[in-house]
Amino acid sequence: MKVEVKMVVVLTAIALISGGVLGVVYTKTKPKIQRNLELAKENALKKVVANVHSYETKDLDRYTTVFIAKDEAGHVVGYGVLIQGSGFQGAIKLMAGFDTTGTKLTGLEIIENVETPGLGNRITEDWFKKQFQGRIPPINVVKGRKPENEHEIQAITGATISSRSVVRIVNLAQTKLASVIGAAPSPEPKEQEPVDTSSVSKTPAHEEAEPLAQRTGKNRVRRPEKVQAEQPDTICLKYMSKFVQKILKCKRIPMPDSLDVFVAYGPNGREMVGSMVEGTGFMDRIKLLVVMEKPDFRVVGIDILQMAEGEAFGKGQDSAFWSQFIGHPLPVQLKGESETGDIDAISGATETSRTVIALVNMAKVRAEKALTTLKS
Amino acid sequence: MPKKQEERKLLIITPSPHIKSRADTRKVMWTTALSLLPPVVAGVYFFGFHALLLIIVCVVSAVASEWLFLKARNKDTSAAFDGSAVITGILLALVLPPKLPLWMGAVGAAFGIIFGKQVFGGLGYNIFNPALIGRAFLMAAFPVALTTWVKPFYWRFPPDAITTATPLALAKFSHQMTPYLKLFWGNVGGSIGETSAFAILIGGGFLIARKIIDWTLTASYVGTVFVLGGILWLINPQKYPDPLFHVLAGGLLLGAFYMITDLVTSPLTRKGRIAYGILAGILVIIIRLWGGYPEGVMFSILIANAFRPWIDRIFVPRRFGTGRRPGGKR
Amino acid sequence: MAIIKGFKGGVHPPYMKITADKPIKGVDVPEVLYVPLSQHAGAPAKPLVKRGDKVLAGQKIGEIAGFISANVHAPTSGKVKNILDHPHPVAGRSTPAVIIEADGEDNWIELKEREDYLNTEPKEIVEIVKEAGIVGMGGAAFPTHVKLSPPPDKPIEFVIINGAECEPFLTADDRLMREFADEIAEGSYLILRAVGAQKGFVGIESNKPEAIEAMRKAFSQFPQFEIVVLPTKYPQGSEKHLIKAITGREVPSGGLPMDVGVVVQNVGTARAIYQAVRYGKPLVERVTTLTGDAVAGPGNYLVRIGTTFRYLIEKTGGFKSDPAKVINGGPMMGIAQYTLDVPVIKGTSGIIAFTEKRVFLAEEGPCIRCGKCIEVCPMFLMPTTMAKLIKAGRFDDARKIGLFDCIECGSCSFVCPANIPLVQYFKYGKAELRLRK
Amino acid sequence: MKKAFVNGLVKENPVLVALLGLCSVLAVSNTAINSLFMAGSVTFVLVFSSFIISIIRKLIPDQVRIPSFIVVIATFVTIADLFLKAYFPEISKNLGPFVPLIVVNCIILARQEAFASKNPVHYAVADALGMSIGYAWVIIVLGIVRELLGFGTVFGHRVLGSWFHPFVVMLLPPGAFITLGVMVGIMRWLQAKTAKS
Repeated sequence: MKVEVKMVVVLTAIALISGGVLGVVYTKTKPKIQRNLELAKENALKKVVANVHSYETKDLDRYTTVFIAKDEAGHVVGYGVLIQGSGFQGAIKLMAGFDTTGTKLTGLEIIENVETPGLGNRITEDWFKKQFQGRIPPINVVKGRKPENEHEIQAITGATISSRSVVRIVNLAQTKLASVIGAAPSPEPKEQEPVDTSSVSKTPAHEEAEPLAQRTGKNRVRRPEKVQAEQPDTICLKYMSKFVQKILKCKRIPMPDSLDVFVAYGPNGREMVGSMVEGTGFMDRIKLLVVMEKPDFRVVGIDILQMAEGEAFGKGQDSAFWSQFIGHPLPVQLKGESETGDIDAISGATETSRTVIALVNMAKVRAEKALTTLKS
Repeated sequence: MPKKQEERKLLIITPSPHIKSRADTRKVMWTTALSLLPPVVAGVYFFGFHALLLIIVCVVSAVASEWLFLKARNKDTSAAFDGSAVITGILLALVLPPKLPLWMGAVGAAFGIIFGKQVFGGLGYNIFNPALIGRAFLMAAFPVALTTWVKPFYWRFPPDAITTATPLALAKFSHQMTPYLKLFWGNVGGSIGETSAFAILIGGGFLIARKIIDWTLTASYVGTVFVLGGILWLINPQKYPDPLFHVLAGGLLLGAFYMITDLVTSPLTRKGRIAYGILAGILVIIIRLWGGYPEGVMFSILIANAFRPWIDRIFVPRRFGTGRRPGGKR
Repeated sequence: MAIIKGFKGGVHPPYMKITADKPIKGVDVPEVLYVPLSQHAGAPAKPLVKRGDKVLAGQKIGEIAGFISANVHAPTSGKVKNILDHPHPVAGRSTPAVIIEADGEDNWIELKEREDYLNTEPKEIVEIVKEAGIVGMGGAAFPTHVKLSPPPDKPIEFVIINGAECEPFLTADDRLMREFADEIAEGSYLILRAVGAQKGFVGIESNKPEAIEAMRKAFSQFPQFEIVVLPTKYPQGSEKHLIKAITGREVPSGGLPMDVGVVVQNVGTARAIYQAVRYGKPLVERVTTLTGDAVAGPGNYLVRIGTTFRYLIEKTGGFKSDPAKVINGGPMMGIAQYTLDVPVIKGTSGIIAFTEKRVFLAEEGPCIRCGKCIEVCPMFLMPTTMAKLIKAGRFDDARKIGLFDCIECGSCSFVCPANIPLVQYFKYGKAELRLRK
Repeated sequence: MKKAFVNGLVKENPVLVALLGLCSVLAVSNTAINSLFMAGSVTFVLVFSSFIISIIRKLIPDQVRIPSFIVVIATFVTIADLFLKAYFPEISKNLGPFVPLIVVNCIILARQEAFASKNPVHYAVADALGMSIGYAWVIIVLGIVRELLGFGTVFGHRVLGSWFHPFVVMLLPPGAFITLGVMVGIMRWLQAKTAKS
C-alpha cells in the first residue's frame, strides 16, 4: 500500500472507531448529565422556595432565567431567579428565591463562583446565605456592624467586594423579576391577584400619581391597573410604572447614548417624563432614572439604577437625602453653594451628593431635548 | 635588631588599595537597624506591648530561619548575624497590623527570609525585598488578620470598639479625611511602624545623613506620589485626596525611607534609582486610587523590584571619554 | 588663580601627609646598587655593560630598545658586579638588573653644561631628554621623550604640569615644589618649548598652600603658565582627570592626552628635564617619600636609583616597630613588596611601611549592590558589574562595558563595604584578555 | 518491565523531574479529593492510550502518528470527562476544564511518542502505570498539603482543630507554586545527597 493511502486509511479508521466509541458513551451518559444539570437547578430552587412541586422556566436573557414555582395545586408559591453576574474574580451564578409578590427574598443559593477560596468563596457559607432570607431588595451591605433593617446584610470580613457583588446580583434579580411579573401581561388568572393587592394595601394607596419613594422597594405598584387597548411600550412601563399609577400611554424615546427618555401620559392630561442619566461617582458609575412632571419639571421620583458609593449611603441618611428632591422643580442646587439651595448634602459624602445633583439636573436637560426631537 | 624582627615575619602582600574606608556591610546593616528605632518606639508607644512582642518575634524568627537555612546548606552561619536578617524582621513587623497573632509574624518572617532571600542565594542576590515578600505572603495567607487594624492606645477602649480603619481606607471607602497632625504624629490606625511620619522622618533622616540610603530615590518616590496625586487632586479635588494626605497617610514614608531604598533590590545608579522611584510612585497612585486595595506601597515596591534588573540595564553611566566630543572650556 | 570644580566621582581618603614638613634630605650612596634595566613602561633597555666593567656615575649602561623604552644610567661610579635577575618593586617578580659595586668615590662622567639653555631648540630638548633616560616620575614611568614628540597630526595646545600628588601619605612632589620651584618652572618652560604649545597650566591640589605659593612665585617669570588650584580629591593626579578638571576636555576612551592636544608632565619630571637640559645630567636619582607608622625616620629623601628599600630604611633610623606591609608608591595604587631588597627605581614616588595595625585584611563578602563603587568611579564605569562578569569568566562582556577604561585608581575597592577586591578583579581580567590576544 | 514501571515513580517522575503537565497539577490540587480524581483521570487516559497505541503502533505510518495519538488520547479523555459529568457532577464541576485539557497534557503525548509507540504492549502499560502513579502521588501529596494548610482538612475530614488558622494562600495558585517548588527542591536535595553517598 502506498504511504499516502495508508495514512488516510489508518487515520480514517482510528477516527471512525473513536467516533463510534464516543457516540456510544455519549448516548449512555447524556440523560444522566442532563438530569444532573436539572437536578442542580431544581435542588437550588427547592432550597430557596418552599413547597415547590413543579415549576415553569422563563429565560429573560442570556444570564437570567426566572423559575415560577408552583405547589401541587398549581398555585404559584414563589419565584426563583437564576442569574449570573460578575464577582470579584469572575462570574457568580446564583439562585435567588422570592415570595409571590416578588419583593421579599425567601432564600439564596450560590450555584457557581470562582471567588478566592477561603475568602470571597465564603459567600457559599450558610450564615451568609441565610442573611438574605426575609430581606427586601434593594439591599445594602454593611460592614463592621449588625444589619439594622430588612434592607441590610452584613459583609464577609475581608471579602467586602464579593459580598457586594452577591447583593448587587440579588438586587438585579429582583428588578428583572419585577419586570416579568410586573409589566408583562399576566399569564395568571385574576384570582392570583390578592397576593398583589395585599402587598399594595400595606402601603398608603395613592389614587393619583403621587411622588413615591425613590427606591424600587416598598411602595411600588406592581402593574398598571389597566392596560390600554393600545399596547403600551413595555420598557417604558417597566420604568415608569413605579412612579405613575395610571398610565394611559407610555412612550420610549430612544437616545443615541442608549440612555432612554420615557414619556407617560396619565389621566387629566398629566404628562410625566422619565429621563435616564449616568455619571461617574466616587466609587463607580451612578445611573439614575429621574421622573419629572411637566410643565415645570417637578421631580416625582428618582430610581437608582446603579450605584456603589461609600458606606455613608445606606445608613439611613440617604433616604432623607433622596426625598429632598421630591416635589422640587428642576434645576436644584446644593445648600451652601448658593443662596437658594434646596438640597442638603449627605454628611461625609459631599462629592457624591454633588454628583447626584448634577445628574438630576442633567435629567431635565435631556428630557427637554428628547421632547423636542419627539415633536419634530 | 629591626632587621631580625623583620626576618621572623613575612611581609603581607595584598593588592592595592592598601587603605580602606570605614564602610562595612555589617556596619551598614546595623546602622540601618539602629535607624529603625524611632518607628519602633513610636509603634510601641501607640500600639503597646503586643506590638513590641511582635517585633521581637519577627526578628527572632528571621534570624533563626536564616541560621537554620544556612546550616542546612552547610554555609557560613555567621551571615545570619550580619544584621540584614534583623532588619528584615523589624521591617516586616513594622508593616504588620499591631494586633496580629505572634505566630503569624513568625511565619511571615521565616517565609520572607527563606523564600524571599535565601533561595536566591542569600544577601545580595535576592530580587525582592524579603520583608515585603513576607508581608505579601501573610496578606495572601491571612487576608482578614492582615487587614484588621486597631486604634492607637486600643487598650483604653472597650474590647468591642478597638478596631478601626486606616486613614487611606477611610478616605477611599467612606470619604473621611484624617487630620494632618494626627497623621504626622501617628495617632491613627495602621501598621505598627507606618503611622508616625514624625518617627520615620527621624530615622530616615539619620540614614540619609549617614549616606546609607540615597535621598534621591526617596525623593523621587515620594515626589512622584505627591506630584501625580497633586495633579489628580487639582483636576478633581472632590474625588481625589490631596497630595499631602497621599504622602502622610499609609506606608508611603516608611516605604520610601526603608523599603524602596533597600540597597540590594534597588538600582545601582542614581539615574536608575530616580526612574525606579518614579515607576514605584506611579504604581502607588494607580493602586491607591483605582486598585482594589486602599494601600499600594507594598505592591508598588515589589513590582518595581521586578523591573530593577531592566532599569539597571538601561541606566548605565556614560563612560569617561565616550559619547562627547573632546574640547570644552578655555 | 581660582579653585575650580575638578571632576565627578573619586574619594576622600585620609591624607596622612605626615612628612609634608620634612625637607628633602640626601642619602649616602650605598655599597651595592641594583639598577633594573626595565624601570619604565615599554621595552626593557638593552645592557651596554658586562660583568666586571668599570662604570662612572651618569654613564649609560642600558640603551633604548624600542619605540617606547628609555635609557638607563649608572647611578654612581664602581664596578659591574653582575647582570642578574633581581626583585623588582613594580613587576612583582625578578627582572634583569645591573648590579653595581660602588667604589665610594662617586666619579661622574663629563657633564655638558649649557649656557643659554632656555633657548634650546625643541628637537634638541627631546633628544636630551631621550638621552638622559627621563621617564614620568609620578609613578607610571612612561618614557618622557615619547610624550614630548607627538605626531604632526596631533598639535599640542596645552602643557599641564602635574603637582596634584593626590595619593595619601606621599609628599615628595609637595617638597619638590616648595624647594625647587624655580627649577620646575624652567623645566616646565622647556616642555612647553619642546611640544610647541602656547599655554601651560600647573595643577596643584588645594591642600598644599605652601607649594602653591612657591610655584606661583617661580612661574611669575613664565606668563605662559597659569597656576590652577584643584580641589583635594583622589585621584586628582590622574592625567585624564587633571585634563578634565583644567581644560574641561575628556580624553577619549582608549586615547591619549595628545588626542585632545594636551601633554601632562609631573613636577619631578619637569625638574629632571631642567637638570638634563641645563647640566646634561641623566636621571640617576629621585626624591621619594619614606613614610608609614613602622619607620623611625619618615621623610623625603633624595636617593640614587638602585638603592634598596632596606638600605634606605636602615640609613634613616630603621623600623620603630615590626613592619607588616611595605608598599612601593602610594597606598591607593602602590604595590606591596615581599622583600625589602627591591631597589628604588625612577618611578618610586614613595615607600610606605605599615605595621600590622594598619594592614587591612578582610574577607570578601557578597555584593550588597549599594552602588558606592559606581558613585566614586572617576571613569564612570560599573565596577560591581564588571567584577561579577570577571568572576563569572565573562571577560569579553567585561571589556564591552569598559574594563580597559579602568585606571586602577582603587577608589571602588576603597569604598566597597563588602570588601570586594574590585581592582584586583580588573587587573586579573585585563591580564586574562591580554593573554588571549 | 519492572524498570519501565519503576522509572516514572521517582527517578523520571513526570512532574518533579520532567516538570511536565504542570498546568493541571497547579490548578486542581487545592484539595486532596480533586487531586485524587484528576490523578484517576490521567491514569485512565494514559494507561488506555498507551495500551491502544502500543497495539496499533505498527499500523500507524510515521507521518500521521501525532494526529493518531491525539485522536486516541482525545477519545479516552472525552470518555473520562463524560463519565465524571454523569456520575460525579460535583467533582466534575471542581475540576472544570482541566479534565478535557488532559488532551494537551504533555505527559500523555510524551509517553506515546517516547515509549508506547516503540515498545510492546506489556512494557507500554507498565510504563504508563509507572508514570501515572508518579503523577498521582505528586498531585495527591500536593493536594493533601494544600488542603491541610488551606482548610485544615484532608479529604474533607477535619484534621487540624479549631485552633488552626487556615492559610488562604495555599488554596490560591501561589500556594501551589510554593508547595511544588518546595517538593522539587527537596527532591533535588535528596538526589544530590544520594548521589554523594
